[in-house]
Amino acid sequence: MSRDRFTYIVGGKAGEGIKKAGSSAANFFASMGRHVFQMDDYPSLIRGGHNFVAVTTATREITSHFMKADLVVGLDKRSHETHRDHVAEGGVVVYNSDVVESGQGIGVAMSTEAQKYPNPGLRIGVSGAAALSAVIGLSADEMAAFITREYKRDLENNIPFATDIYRAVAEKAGGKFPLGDGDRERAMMTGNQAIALGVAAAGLDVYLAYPMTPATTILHYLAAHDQELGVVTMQPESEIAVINIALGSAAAGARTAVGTSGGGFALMEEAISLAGMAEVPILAILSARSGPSTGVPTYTEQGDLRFALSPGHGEFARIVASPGTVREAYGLAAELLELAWRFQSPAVLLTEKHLSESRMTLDLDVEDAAWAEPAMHDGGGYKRYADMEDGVSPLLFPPSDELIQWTSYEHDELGITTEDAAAIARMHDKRQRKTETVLEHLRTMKTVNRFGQGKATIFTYGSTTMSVLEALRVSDIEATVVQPVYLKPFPVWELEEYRDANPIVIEQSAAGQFESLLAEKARIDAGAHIRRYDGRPFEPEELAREIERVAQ
Amino acid sequence: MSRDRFTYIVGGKAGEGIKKAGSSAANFFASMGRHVFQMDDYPSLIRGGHNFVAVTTATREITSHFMKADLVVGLDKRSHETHRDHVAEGGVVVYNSDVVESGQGIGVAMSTEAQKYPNPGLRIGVSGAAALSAVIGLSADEMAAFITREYKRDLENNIPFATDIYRAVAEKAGGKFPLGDGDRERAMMTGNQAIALGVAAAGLDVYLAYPMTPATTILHYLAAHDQELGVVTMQPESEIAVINIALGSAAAGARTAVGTSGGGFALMEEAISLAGMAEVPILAILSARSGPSTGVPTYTEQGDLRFALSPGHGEFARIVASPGTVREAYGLAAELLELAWRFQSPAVLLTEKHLSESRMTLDLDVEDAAWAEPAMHDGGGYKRYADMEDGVSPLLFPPSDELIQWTSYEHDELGITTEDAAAIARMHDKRQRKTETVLEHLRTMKTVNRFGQGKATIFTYGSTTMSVLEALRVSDIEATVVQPVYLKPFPVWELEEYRDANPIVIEQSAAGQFESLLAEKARIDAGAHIRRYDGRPFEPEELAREIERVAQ
Amino acid sequence: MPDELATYAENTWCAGCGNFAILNAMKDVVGKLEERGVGKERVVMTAGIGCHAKIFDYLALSGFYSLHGRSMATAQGIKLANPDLKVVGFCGDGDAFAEGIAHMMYAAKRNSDITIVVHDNGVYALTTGQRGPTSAHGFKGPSTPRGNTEDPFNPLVLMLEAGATFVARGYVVMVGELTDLIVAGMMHEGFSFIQVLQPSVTFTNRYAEYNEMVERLEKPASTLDEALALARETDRLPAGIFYQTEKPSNERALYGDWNPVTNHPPRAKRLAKVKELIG
Amino acid sequence: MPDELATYAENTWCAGCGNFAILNAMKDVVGKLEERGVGKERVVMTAGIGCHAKIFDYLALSGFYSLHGRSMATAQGIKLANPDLKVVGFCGDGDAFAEGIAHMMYAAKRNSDITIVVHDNGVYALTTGQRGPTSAHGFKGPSTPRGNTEDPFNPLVLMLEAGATFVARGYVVMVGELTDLIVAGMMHEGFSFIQVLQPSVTFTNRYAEYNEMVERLEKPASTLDEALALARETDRLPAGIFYQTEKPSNERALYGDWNPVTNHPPRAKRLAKVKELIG
Ligand SMILES: Cc1ncc(C[n+]2csc(CCOP(=O)(O)OP(=O)(O)O)c2C)c(N)n1
Ligand SMILES: Cc1ncc(C[n+]2csc(CCOP(=O)(O)OP(=O)(O)O)c2C)c(N)n1
Ligand code: SF4
Ligand code: SF4
Ligand SMILES: [Mg+2]
Ligand SMILES: [Mg+2]
Repeated sequence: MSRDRFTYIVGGKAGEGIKKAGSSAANFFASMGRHVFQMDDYPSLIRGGHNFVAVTTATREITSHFMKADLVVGLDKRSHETHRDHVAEGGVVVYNSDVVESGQGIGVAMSTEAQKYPNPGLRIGVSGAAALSAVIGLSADEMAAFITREYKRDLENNIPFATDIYRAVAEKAGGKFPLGDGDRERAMMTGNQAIALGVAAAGLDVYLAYPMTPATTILHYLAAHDQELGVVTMQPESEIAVINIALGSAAAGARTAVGTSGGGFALMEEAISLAGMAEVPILAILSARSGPSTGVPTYTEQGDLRFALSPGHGEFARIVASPGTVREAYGLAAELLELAWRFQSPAVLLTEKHLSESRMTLDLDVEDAAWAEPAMHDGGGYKRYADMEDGVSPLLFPPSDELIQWTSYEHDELGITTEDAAAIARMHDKRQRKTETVLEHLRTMKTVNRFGQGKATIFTYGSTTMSVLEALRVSDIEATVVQPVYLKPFPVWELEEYRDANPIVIEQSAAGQFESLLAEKARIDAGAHIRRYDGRPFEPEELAREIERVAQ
Repeated sequence: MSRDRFTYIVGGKAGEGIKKAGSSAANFFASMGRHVFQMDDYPSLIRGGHNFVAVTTATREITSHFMKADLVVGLDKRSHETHRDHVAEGGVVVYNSDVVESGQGIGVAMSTEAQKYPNPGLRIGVSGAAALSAVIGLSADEMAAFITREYKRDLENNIPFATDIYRAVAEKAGGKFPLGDGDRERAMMTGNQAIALGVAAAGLDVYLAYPMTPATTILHYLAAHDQELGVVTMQPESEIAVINIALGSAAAGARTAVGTSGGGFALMEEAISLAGMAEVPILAILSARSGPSTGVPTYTEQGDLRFALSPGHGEFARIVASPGTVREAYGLAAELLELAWRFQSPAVLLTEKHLSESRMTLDLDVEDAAWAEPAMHDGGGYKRYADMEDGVSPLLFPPSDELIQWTSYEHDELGITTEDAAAIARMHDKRQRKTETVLEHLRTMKTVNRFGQGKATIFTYGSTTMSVLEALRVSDIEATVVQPVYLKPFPVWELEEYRDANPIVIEQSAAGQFESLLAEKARIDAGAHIRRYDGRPFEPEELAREIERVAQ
Repeated sequence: MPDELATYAENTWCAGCGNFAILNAMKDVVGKLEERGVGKERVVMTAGIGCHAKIFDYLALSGFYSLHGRSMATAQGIKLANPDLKVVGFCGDGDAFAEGIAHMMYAAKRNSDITIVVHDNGVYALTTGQRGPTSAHGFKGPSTPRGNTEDPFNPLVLMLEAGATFVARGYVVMVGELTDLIVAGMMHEGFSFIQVLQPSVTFTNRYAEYNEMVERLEKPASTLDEALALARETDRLPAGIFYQTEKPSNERALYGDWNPVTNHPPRAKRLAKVKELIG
Repeated sequence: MPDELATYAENTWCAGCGNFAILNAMKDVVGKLEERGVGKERVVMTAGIGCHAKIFDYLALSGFYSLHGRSMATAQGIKLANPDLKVVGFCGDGDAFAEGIAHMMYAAKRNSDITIVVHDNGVYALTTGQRGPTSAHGFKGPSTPRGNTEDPFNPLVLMLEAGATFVARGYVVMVGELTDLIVAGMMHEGFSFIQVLQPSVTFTNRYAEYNEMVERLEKPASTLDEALALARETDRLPAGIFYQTEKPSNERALYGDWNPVTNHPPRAKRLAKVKELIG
């Protein structure tokens, strides 16, 4: 029963090595030259509970996990009960017969086997790799190689343990889903890795963050590679410290970025307004989770859209964009850092848990990244806020014999505080001209993605783009998908042709924020919409059915 | 040269008693049964610089200061130079001849006179009352009575000093502008006093604030009258402390409000989202100043509109309204506290320095205030987040035998944390239904003011309403003025008739935020606009000319 | 009492986590408070965000599950609104001495009559183990892979210096003592601070070390200086009440015998006052 | 030197304000730093918001006029980006010990190599005289018309306990000494804290009182305990360096000899590294 697309779901308690079970499988598929998409679903806890990873692979591009799996491995009772029905027709279910009484599928005494080795609790996750190896028809040696490469440590126990599990599964379902090789091996990364690499590629010098899911792993990744990259990372005492230290850093000439989720971003808003007034280049990464407030910290949602569009009080240029795929996140992160520096303005990369923490193969040209390089002042007579026609004053950093004064107060060109009516209006005009300049610049850029061609028009954005594209791939739906990458300024000039398209608007929001944004900014009224807001990303087959339903 | 409308501008250094000179004049006019509008213009400093007060009075309603004055009194050189051209045709200019060499108008040796008494620096402001008394034809005794009532202290020096000044002015311009009595004496207050009294009238128990111009005087006023009113006031360590203490206070059953300006409100956003999730009734007063960032702290602007509409991350009901006049501020503040409690949601009263700190006479019926009274739970089986059809769960406060759990996490009906997909969606649905309920309720309320009748349609909001109304009063312009009081939800149902009105949109913003809001929400595209953004409120005669210009 | 104080929430702490002991102690605290005339209906809790904060879901007491770093602000608000309530706030070390350090310092400064229990595990546990305010120099976490470059704060010292009128340290292995400390803190009128040594078995498993070092402190120091000296000890870790002193609480200082909630006026009365002010 | 360091901004401090002396001291500081090999072009300042902060407009040094309560965070950012700069941050007492207290505690904890000068006038001056963190109990201001109910913080004690490696007190009447203190603070590698007794003639005119109480402190305490004891004195107010000790600065601890700004890589080099990581 060879299928090109193959999905593997492995579930168990946090701390049992579930993430590893998922990522090792993903790595293995990637090593075969196949495309892979890995989605981690985990609650907000450290040990126990119920985690699962859904990994889908194909020899064609793939941009979503699936919830109908060819192989379901449940390491504990809850996982078996939760996921046994996620098996696709003809698929294989493997469960831990030590903890499940009357399971459905192939019961393997995983706990009993694990007890034979030290640290049984840590070992059990290796069952996943074993079962997978059996089902896709690896030989015992191939399996051992797989485990050696992925687990690296404690192989003298891991391999014999895995072999036991492998045998038990192979007996019943060995080689049931042989997988063909793909065309070539690709890099694989999460959205947060792509963002981290993107900003690094754009010349980042300093990254500051306070831990907050789902943005935290950007900090972890950059901290792990700080010396290699030459990026300084620091975890200050709060998000307010993060953003204010960041603005100081940027004003001293360091390409600086920060990352957080909604609650932390909220705390940064006063300083975003400062960046607007003082004209400080700063990139803020806002990775949303299910909200409002603390919400559901490890689950996904697109509920922060409007919030992200108007951070900070007062009037100044704001740039907000959201990547549709992990691949796009790399280039967009770089582009936004570049725009922040080009326009000395705050830029926001809005994304969601689903993109931040999902992992996929991609074809990445590292060169495909902008380089943040400010227009520097030359010669004497420096004025920080020189009233340039395009609203953008050249930069200069200390040490310098010139006077360089950044300020949160309304100011004259030199940066001296003013309360004079004409001077206030003049600086407002300058900032408005800059806003116009940003808009003009965006007009020259690619700000909207279009995919496919078809009678129906679908509008979506952010990580939901990945779900929509996959839904189209797995169905007969013919549709044009339009994905605005830039959300502020909103690229209405690209969207005029859709004025009467009555599109289907798909987003992960209960309030339909994207739908109303489209209606308000581009006067494109939705013909129908599909919304999901239970913390889970869309599942492509379900989504395809929904699209078919509403398209009628 | 009797005129009904009379304007008095008095300027000098901060600390010289300029505010007092202005407010005492305003009080005096009010005591004559006249209408009064007093606008204080002062820089961000404690002593020195240049302050002025513009007081206009008439026997008809008046809703703006004017900048063409019948009497201009300059206590120092800068004031004379700044304001001598603000004199209306036939008006009187009085200046301090001790500090101005070749002045224009009536020079009086104020400093020399003041030197004859102790504390000459503090005394000089009394010149204003003296000059005014002379010009409006008071007798020396009447002047003494005026000063006695307004200055109260140190009369043995103040009255002889004032008499000297009075004589000098009376000699040249005595009785030039006799003022008729008005119909009856009215209360007079600033917008901030009206707000403070409004929330008190609605049942406020606790007011928390960290000083920030132009919201600070709400705190001062309530602190000064706390025991009389039975309102507890407290100044915590930061705005974040303010809002979080406030949410605790409200959750324990106290009607609670907070007040700040843009920067402080930005810091409160994380907790506004918490109020959305936990469903805590809270009223936040946001009084804007010229921005962004620290901006021009003591000057006015309507630059925080968009920022005020989407505070906090995630999706929940937000209520935002802005009063058009000081009179309206009283009732609206009460109404918003009531709505916050009715819907257990954050409500924002958005206003600006021009309303907060301007002072005017008004006809106030104290009864014209809502009373915040929550729907309380009765009996046992309490669930904080009972899934009611209208999305509004009854309230209960400790001490109670019932379990009352408020939470920032996504939760079930009892308030226990959940990560379950169906439970998450269910609570999102509940909050969405509440958003709908708010909308339905607003449909039954007066959410839009309309004034006058005329071919032209003018849209405005907030404190600019006062300027626009006055501009129409002093011109021949016939126009319908439409002022949305509620800005979120935006009362589109009231505005359909203006779809093709091509209105003139008037606001104090460089970016035209209100104009774009109208276009986006109500699809009313402006035919023309008038914007001011130099920190100063519109001047009605200038504004009238502008309206005439664009109306053509 | 325990059953009545349990909820149906699934407990998701790691087996062996020090938080269990705090939960158990709290259940006993409620009983002991009842013996002292403080009924459960008057006991109100708040929590920050973190592993520690899950206690909110597991304990059937009314309260407010607040934000990371704001538990002590929320707690102050509850007390301010209704001073008849006994308010206990649970905080993590990250909560209390990073995101929320300003509120801690001020709760102590103004002597707000609340009790703050800090579950000090020396790490940001729930966010997967980053260094926190009380992490040792050199502590390796995912945001400091080469080791924490900062020295830890001493929470007891900070609270003593900020003006806390009740300062104590407990240890999760000494549940009885911990219970007594929390009861004493809650009965104390004014700001009570209790640092609880709470090993995270996953990230900072210091049971062995603490078992060696923790020593029962028999009685509070009689002066602030002595208390500070005790708090600075590093060879042994005294557990008990370090310091207790009397001072009017914030609420009493602000409004004496007033109670904003129970003294809430009827409308007519309030309107009469407003009318008076308008004159 | 003074002229070169003046700007055209109109000075709007009240006549007699203590801030003038700090401005004058700073002008001398720049000269003295130059003598020590620190050119003016390397001296960078930050300021919060308040009367004190207006010094930013009056002093012709590069820098960042930041937000209320964030001057010390901004200053840390500048230093982090380019450790070759000498960064001095001006703060009000409200700035430093209310809105920004967390940043102060952490700047001290991590020993960030910046110098913070707190213009301590015991009041929120620019916002018209509300009580602040160092206002006396009973202080009457427009938000506390019956008097401040809180006891003041002792800034020196808090900074000593938080780990500041240079702690000093100056007085605006002793301009020469103040100059020397700021120079010493700026030459110190690590976090330097200088409390400046700065009477506000308008709100807290304590010149007479301070003139009586302030005494020159001849040399720093040799231990933290001694320094704390000095800082706690209330009968007399010692002015001088209370404490100074050595410890790696935050910046050095984080990245040694690296300099994020001057070591900014060329694009090709950075892309090569990124490529390596992607593998
Ligand atoms: C504003 C904000 N920032 C960050 C977070 C993410 N966050 C949740 S818990 C936590 C720290 C937990 O550490 P601690 O307070 O010590 O609690 P523990 O988990 O160790 O019990 C953080 C940073 C958040 N919820 N809110
Ligand atoms: C976030 C924020 N809150 C409040 C303010 C208003 N504000 C400006 S200065 C100040 C306090 C000033 O006190 P302090 O720091 O002691 O400075 P001083 O004026 O006494 O020198 C306040 C509260 C502000 N600018 N920003
Ligand atoms: S991670 Fe640590 S603190 Fe959190 S539950 Fe596990 S042991 Fe307890
Ligand atoms: S108010 Fe006080 S601190 Fe401000 S300038 Fe005047 S004297 Fe100085
Ligand atoms: Mg912790
Ligand atoms: Mg001060």
